[in-house]
Amino acid sequence: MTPIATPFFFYLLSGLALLGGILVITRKNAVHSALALILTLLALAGLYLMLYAPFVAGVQIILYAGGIMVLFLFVIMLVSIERSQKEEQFNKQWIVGFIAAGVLGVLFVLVYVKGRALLPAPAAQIPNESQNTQNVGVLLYREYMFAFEIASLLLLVAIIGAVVMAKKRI
Amino acid sequence: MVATLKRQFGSGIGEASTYLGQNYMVVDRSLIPEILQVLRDQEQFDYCVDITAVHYPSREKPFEVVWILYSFARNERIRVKTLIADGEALPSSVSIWATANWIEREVYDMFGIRFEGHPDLKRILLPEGWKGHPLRKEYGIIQQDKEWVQINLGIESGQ
Amino acid sequence: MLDYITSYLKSNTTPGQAGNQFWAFVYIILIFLGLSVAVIAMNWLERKILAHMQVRLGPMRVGPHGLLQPIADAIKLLIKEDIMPAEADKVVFWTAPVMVVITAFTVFIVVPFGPTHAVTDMNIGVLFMLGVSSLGVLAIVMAGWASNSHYPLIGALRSSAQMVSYEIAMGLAVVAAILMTSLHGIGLYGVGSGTGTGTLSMIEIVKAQQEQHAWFIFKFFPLGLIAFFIFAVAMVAETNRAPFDLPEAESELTAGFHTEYSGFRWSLFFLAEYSAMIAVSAIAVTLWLGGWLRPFPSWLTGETWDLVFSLFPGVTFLLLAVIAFVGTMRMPKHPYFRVQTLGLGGFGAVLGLIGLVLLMPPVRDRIQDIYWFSFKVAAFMYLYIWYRGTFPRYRFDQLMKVGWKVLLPMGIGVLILTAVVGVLL
Amino acid sequence: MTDGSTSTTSHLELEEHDKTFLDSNELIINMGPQHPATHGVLRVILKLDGEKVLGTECVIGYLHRGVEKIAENRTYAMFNPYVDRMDYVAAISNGLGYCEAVEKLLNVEAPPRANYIRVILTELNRLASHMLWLGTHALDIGAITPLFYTFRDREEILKIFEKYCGARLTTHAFRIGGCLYETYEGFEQDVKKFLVFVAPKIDEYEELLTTNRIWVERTKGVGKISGKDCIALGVTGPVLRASGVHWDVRKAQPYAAYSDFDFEIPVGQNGDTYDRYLVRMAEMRQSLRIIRQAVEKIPEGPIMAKVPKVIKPPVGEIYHSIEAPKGELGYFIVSDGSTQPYRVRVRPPSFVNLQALDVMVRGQLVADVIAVIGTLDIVLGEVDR
Repeated sequence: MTPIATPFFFYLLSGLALLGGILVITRKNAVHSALALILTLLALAGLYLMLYAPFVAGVQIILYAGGIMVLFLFVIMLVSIERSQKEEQFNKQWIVGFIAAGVLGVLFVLVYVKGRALLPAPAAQIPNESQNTQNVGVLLYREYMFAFEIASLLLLVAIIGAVVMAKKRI
Repeated sequence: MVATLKRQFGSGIGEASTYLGQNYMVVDRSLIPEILQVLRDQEQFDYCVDITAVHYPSREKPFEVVWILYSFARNERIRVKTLIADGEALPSSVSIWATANWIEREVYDMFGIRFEGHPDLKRILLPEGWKGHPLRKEYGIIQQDKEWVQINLGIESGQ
Repeated sequence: MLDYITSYLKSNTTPGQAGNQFWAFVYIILIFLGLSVAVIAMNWLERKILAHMQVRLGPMRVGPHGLLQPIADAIKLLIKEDIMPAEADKVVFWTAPVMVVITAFTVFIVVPFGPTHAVTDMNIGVLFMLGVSSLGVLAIVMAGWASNSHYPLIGALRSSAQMVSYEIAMGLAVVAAILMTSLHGIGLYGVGSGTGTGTLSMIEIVKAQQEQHAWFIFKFFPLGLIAFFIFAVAMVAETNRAPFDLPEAESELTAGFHTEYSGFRWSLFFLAEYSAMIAVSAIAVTLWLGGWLRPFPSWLTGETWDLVFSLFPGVTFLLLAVIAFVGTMRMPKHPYFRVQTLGLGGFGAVLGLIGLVLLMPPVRDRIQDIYWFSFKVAAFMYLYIWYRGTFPRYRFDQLMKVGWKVLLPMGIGVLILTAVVGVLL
Repeated sequence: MTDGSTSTTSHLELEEHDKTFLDSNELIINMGPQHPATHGVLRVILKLDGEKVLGTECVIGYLHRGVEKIAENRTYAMFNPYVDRMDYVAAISNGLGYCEAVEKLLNVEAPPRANYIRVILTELNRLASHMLWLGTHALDIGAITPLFYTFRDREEILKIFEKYCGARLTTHAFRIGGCLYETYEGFEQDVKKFLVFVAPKIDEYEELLTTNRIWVERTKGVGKISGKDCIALGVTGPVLRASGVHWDVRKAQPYAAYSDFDFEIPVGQNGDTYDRYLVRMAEMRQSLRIIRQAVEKIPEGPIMAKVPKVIKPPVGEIYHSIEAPKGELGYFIVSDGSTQPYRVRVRPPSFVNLQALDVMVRGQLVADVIAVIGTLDIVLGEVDR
């Protein structure tokens, strides 16, 4: 079986993800931004596939691109976009933004440089592809059961909170 | 029935008789709407079939307004008529029969008879800018051609 | 070259798994063409069947019995003026139909027409299909918004709300079916034998049904049936078809999200709608109706039965040919109809020829799987038409009620019961 | 959401629409006059809270032709064909009402054979009208198939009309004093054949809809109106009967030959759209019953009463009403002794029934408005006259 993780695809997908990310913050039209975000998410799903994590890729598509972004678009479309288009995009907070981005960048570079020294190079072990999904299941429901359940409880609380806030009378 | 009504309202009730098997009575304008209320509540004429008007330009009081009522209990119809002068208003009977709403609007639209106390008295079948009231006898069909068709539709003639 | 071809024909994996790009490409082309033909045929069949349900004749003018009507329609759509509203968002307006078609066709990569007849077999097959078809919602929302008009926007909002809601019930039903691949039951419900691990792969799911000697619709009776029912309802809602065609309710919203589209772009939506119908039907067939398996694969065994069932595809085509010939005989004997009569006869001849080819031993063994799969999908397609002929339209709140208050609890219940039954009974 | 050219407020409304689109406050939308579900040119302005209807206002008159004014400029006989153009799907009922009203004014009576022919044709027309209603009503709710079934069967009725008087829709079948045409050869056989043909068809419609879950869900409890409200609003016809009021002009004040026949008046209980549907379906069966009796008992004799060539009723006035398919159709005619009516007032059932729309849809959802407009069975030609 020929590997799909060729450098060409890696650079293509990363390029698409970056392009999407840049478009998200530069487009004035919120709907265009959302669509660019979808592009980024899809490119990320492709990257997951290259890491032999098809399940994560599938979930990425279903949840983020298919589910969450639809709700995003839902809200954006109902809001009038004329006003936001007239507004100045770069306001006075851009200095703060640059500083934050710079700090993040430095952090990223440091982790990248130091991290290699700290951690041993992981064995390039290609997981058995046909067992990938099953492995995810085993990990979630056996080893991290407690954390998983806590996360679901949190989500339940969030749902109830959202309903309470949205509904005029209960 | 007419006797009891006459006792109650006295001379306000004029002619009350039957033509071709149909009862009608002419009442004085001042008895509207009390007599209608009484007819509905005491005489069980709970269904107002129709309200309409007839224009007699030569008479002193040119408009004859007709209420056609029906009683489910008696299986009987009666026509209540009253005469009014041009420009005179009548009290609305919407509070007695809800159905009078649109019907009175139509009478207003066609004859220009105003009903006081009507919740929303405006033209119903004709457009808002219409001139005149078509079912008046002096309203000619040619007038409509001039007043409405030529001005609003921008064509020579609708005829 | 010939060796290359025959060597593949004998292999027992899909081209995608074998890493055979040439065959994968051939399959993609075949699926694309086959799907387009299926949509065209579906267009004609829907109009004809619906017409006959409604005591009409349907298309009768273009070609004998209107057989060429879809082609005429396609030509009309292609040469029609392509209108783009002046106030529309050009980029999004342009991308939406492209995206909807891409998603509608991409899902067919993992559809198993037979044990080896799929472009590829993915470890996450079902998940992939659900995920990619959920991207179709995005395209609909984009189309509705980009048109910059009221009806499309409301239609798109309704559409997406409906699809997002029904996806959940649909997912639960699918999970129930996937659970069944790993659960065999013990006493009361015990069936067949198998490996014991579940799978999301479309091919493996069918194989599990083969091993367990039961289509999942009959497994853990009535749980499989209920799960199938949930899916069958949700899939009609997913594809926005009657009685859930609210996004396109003519009496309320003209044509829904594609009101402003015309010509070629509109035909892309049309194509996508029908291929989405085929796609969800394919999922249903794969998960519950034994995919490519012929009826009673484990009861009626033996060479005779194998032969009998392998004759079906050819016989079906021969039957169609007979129908076409009967139609030819019944055409009016008038010079005006001569060309049409000849055409219908020719069409019958082609069908008969295909039938004969399908009866040849080497072909009939390879083609059988595809035939049974398509036959089951076609049954679903007929159901779609039937629904449209019979049902009034749900109101939006009722639709949501059905989705959230009926199907969702049912789905959860079925899921839990399936797990309980599979482990304990 | 089209705007009427005569509207003065629509622009404001639309702006408000945009402004309040996100809040769950009031929202005003405009339906019609060009809208597939309004059965013609009816414009309904809806005040909504989300999808819930807070109130409605009907704007009518787009089809107003001034029938009542025309009547004053025509002789009695000349006006007869005009009434067909009001409720054009039940033209024969309109004609029957008008002819009988003038006959009463003239104090003549149509001969019994004419009355029987009138009953047969009017009941056939009631069937045709109900069939058209059923098809379009079901179509509004999304069931497309019944439309074709009902039109197929309505066609048979129209064929009988065509054979009888040469016209299919606006028939002008009756004349003042009776019928102009004797029945054609084979009329009775045709009608009998039709009766045999149509009875199973009505079962077929019922099979498609009566127990159809979605149909029941879409119609049950939708557009409820109580009998008391119906009477107050002057609503008549099947709508009134579906609300539990046992009243039909054919029974209460029989006209033509209706007193000769044995038939029942179907009555509903809940006054919702589903009951109105059931009542009309039952009414179709009762119509068949009446026709069957009429065809069997039809007497021989003249079909035209002695009516003067020039119709000049004595001075006086008359109100005569019949049970049209939509409700009580009344004619109030005032004569001044000349050849032309002094005043003709039509009491149109659709017009009065349409008033009930507001009461019926309040608190319901937008999609129900369409169902309720369908169930009221209005014909805009009659609403606007």
